[in-house]
Amino acid sequence: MNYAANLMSIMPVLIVLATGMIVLLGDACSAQWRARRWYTWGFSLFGVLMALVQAGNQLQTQMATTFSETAFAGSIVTDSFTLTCYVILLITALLAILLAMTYLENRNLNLGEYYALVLFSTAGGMLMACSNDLIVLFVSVEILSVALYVLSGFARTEEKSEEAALKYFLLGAFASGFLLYGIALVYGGSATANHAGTTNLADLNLYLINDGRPSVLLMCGIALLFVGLAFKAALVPFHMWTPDVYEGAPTSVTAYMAAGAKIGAFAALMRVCSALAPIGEYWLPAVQTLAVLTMFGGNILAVVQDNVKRMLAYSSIAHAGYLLVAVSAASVRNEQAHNAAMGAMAFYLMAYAVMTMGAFGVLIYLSRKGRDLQTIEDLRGLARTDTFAAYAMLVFMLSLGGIPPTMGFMGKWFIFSATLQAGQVWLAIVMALASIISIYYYLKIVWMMCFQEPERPEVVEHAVASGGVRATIVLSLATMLVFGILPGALGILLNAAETTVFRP
Amino acid sequence: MLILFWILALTCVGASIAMVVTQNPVRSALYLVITFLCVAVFYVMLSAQFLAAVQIIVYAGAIMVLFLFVIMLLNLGAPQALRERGTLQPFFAAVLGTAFVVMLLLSNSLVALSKVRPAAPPEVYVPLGTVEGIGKNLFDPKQPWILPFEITSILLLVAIVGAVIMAKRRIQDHTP
Amino acid sequence: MITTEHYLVLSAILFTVGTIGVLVKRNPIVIFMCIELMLNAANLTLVALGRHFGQVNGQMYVIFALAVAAAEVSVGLGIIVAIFRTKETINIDEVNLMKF
Amino acid sequence: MSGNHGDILAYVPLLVLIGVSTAIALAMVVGSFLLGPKKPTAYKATAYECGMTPIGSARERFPVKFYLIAMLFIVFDIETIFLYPWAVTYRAQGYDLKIFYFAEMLVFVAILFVGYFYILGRRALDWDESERAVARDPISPEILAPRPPIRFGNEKSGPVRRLPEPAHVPAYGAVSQEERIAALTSRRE
Repeated sequence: MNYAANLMSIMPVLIVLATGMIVLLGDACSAQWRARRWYTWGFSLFGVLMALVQAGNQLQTQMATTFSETAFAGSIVTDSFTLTCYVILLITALLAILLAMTYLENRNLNLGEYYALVLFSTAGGMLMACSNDLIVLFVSVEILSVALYVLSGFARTEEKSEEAALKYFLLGAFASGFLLYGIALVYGGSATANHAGTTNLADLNLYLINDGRPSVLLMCGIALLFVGLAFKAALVPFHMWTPDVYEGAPTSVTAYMAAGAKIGAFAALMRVCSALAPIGEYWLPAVQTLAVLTMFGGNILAVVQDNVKRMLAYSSIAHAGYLLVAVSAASVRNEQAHNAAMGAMAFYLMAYAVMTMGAFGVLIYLSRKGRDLQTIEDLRGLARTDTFAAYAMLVFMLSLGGIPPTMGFMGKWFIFSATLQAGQVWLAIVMALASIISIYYYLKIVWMMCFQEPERPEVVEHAVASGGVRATIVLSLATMLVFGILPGALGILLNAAETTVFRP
Repeated sequence: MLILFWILALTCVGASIAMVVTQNPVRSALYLVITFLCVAVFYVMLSAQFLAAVQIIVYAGAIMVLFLFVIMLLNLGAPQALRERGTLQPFFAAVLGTAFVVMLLLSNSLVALSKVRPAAPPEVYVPLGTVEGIGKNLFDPKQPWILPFEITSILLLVAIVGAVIMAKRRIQDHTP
Repeated sequence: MITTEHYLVLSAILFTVGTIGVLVKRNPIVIFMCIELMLNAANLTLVALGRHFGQVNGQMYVIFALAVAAAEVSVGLGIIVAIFRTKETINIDEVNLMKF
Repeated sequence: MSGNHGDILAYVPLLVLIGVSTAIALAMVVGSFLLGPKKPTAYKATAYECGMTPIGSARERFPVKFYLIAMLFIVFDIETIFLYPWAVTYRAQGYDLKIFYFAEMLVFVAILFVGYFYILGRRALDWDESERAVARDPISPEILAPRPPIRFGNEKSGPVRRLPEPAHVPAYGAVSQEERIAALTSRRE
């Protein structure tokens, strides 16, 4: 057994973890805050970039050889889907760190632990994407979530932030209870006369292909597993924590949480669903129901919000619904449709991450000293007072609403066509209807910004107009437009399913 | 043996129900300790001796003591804060009903397990639960426990950072 | 004769009690205790199943689940202490957990 | 399992031990209750606690720093749980596996040591959080302010000897700290 090869296959994760630990130690043990400030920020950016380069390299090799490998005695798998998720997560982390520094200093929260926790939770998400065993999945879900509980309570003296942390923590721990019990029942339910139960996803996939009909115990297990993951991904009957936590947490944390946690949760959901695809006819209706509920619930509740952060929270729930449509399309027993749906989901995750980070970046950019931007009213007439922010926000809103020529539109289009390919025509139509509702509230913001007179016409000096925030906004803007017009340039994402281990 | 099982099972379920029903959080915590101890004895009966010891050390020892500490802290600060209001949430009945349906479903399906696959003989499972059995398997490079083991340490590291950030009153200010 | 099913049904009952407890209690500490009960029920299932299959897997899962529970406890109680310090109350009515 | 109790029977001595120790403890309490002489008097009936009448709840509110240490203890407790089976099985392995075992545990412990040094760096284990504040202001006004005379409860039994008031104690802040300390110390003599 070659230990070095095992370690190589999760190299990006190791780089991120090592960076996190070095940042943590260096921050705690040095005395000069001025040096520390640049050190924590710069070093974590550097580490994420290194990991990104490494993951990109591995992805290219992977695509060239089309060879997926399991490592650590089959507990994880490194295939093209894993590496694609690594890249998306690392880009999210990069943007989140870029955003953070001046914002945190403005709110007097600039501790080195922030960066360390962002890095650790990124590593947790990456491990979720590569896990091939439910127990690895469980522990890495916890790494991601525990770090996020702490981050959402990071403003330790503010009631709202603390409440957000408590709420997120209690519901998250509740969800882990379901997850663990689900794992236990899957372990018991997957047994047959020929083999004992297993929690290894590849083995499970194989058994299900051979055995066909699942036992009732297995179905209970799958249901509980889905409940647990649905809490983490904020799908509709299990979404009640989302708006409050998004509203209460510091905005830079919200941005990271909206993108990073969702990517991790959907990567895990995709893995579990692909492994369970051979018995898709038993559980697919449940997932489709969840998808419909999530799309409509998120969009309809978003319409009535007047707090921007809450509105974006509900919009993120709606986007989770679209992603769930992709999961449903990937679970049919048709290899072509499976691959198309997986690629579409990877593309959409990328688009979602970039546009969410961008939109929250604009909110951070617009926040005054010590006060976050709150209501949609605060955006009134922004086009007059701050043209840059207004037009950036305009593009992000159009992209979130799925209007061409943006990446959001292309992502929706790919999911739509994959769903048609999978033969789930009604789901595709429902998705189109739901996104028509969503256009209303995105355009409400655009209208408020561009076609309303500002209360005070003078230009307001924003506190956080730093280079990092501007860079984030510009980067997301560029990604959004370039790949919206030329989606083929991101073909590598669309081929995410090239070398996955599971066969439907 | 069966009698022991039934006594313990009734104690365990009774204590857990009492934990939910009682209005005093300190009593809840003590009932939970009883439940944990019963579970520990079940572990022994399932010949998982090491886990039984760990259950008592970690759960009944450390975690419950911490729970009680925190209850005490909050109790004295605001004596009224911990009183339960005793209002049942409206969806309580619905939840209870569905939960019981799920349970019945479960128990019906569970009975089939022995028919699907007969239980392993004692000479197979007895050596697994000892300290040696756990150690031999947990650190075996041919088994898939290495990665979960190592990432558990990351989880614990995150927990350390989280506990310090949340519970420490004053972390040095970084801003001038 | 105690079969594996005995343990499975027992832990299903414990799990249900824990779930109901989470839904009806209003004190975050007690809710958290109910969550611990749920985790324990899952652990009991895992150990019983592991014995039934003659595998060590069940016990391994329990060890990791225990580590997870400990991590959650230390962070969760930290959050509760912090919220108490800023707010002087921890009643969930005021924390308002289930607001839509 | 009726045929084979091999593993459970090993616990019978433990059960016996628990039973015997419970019986002895019970016997002591019950025996002293039954056999001991009972002559209650008013003084014996009062609660006794270092000469003070106990007032208020027995539940103490501990400062938060204790919780922090308890929370950190749980985390390191889990580390021990993993170390124990490792230590038991380490010797029995062959040379190659020993190296592997060692490396595995080294990584685990190293990661937790990062946490430990983080705790030290953040001074999370220090008992006194206000250490630096005290260092800046060694004699705080609260300590030096004149206090009311301590009442012992025997004031009615005889004349209480009072300390003579000094002629002039400047108000806090009116003069420098040193002068104030000098004035107050002269008063004590």
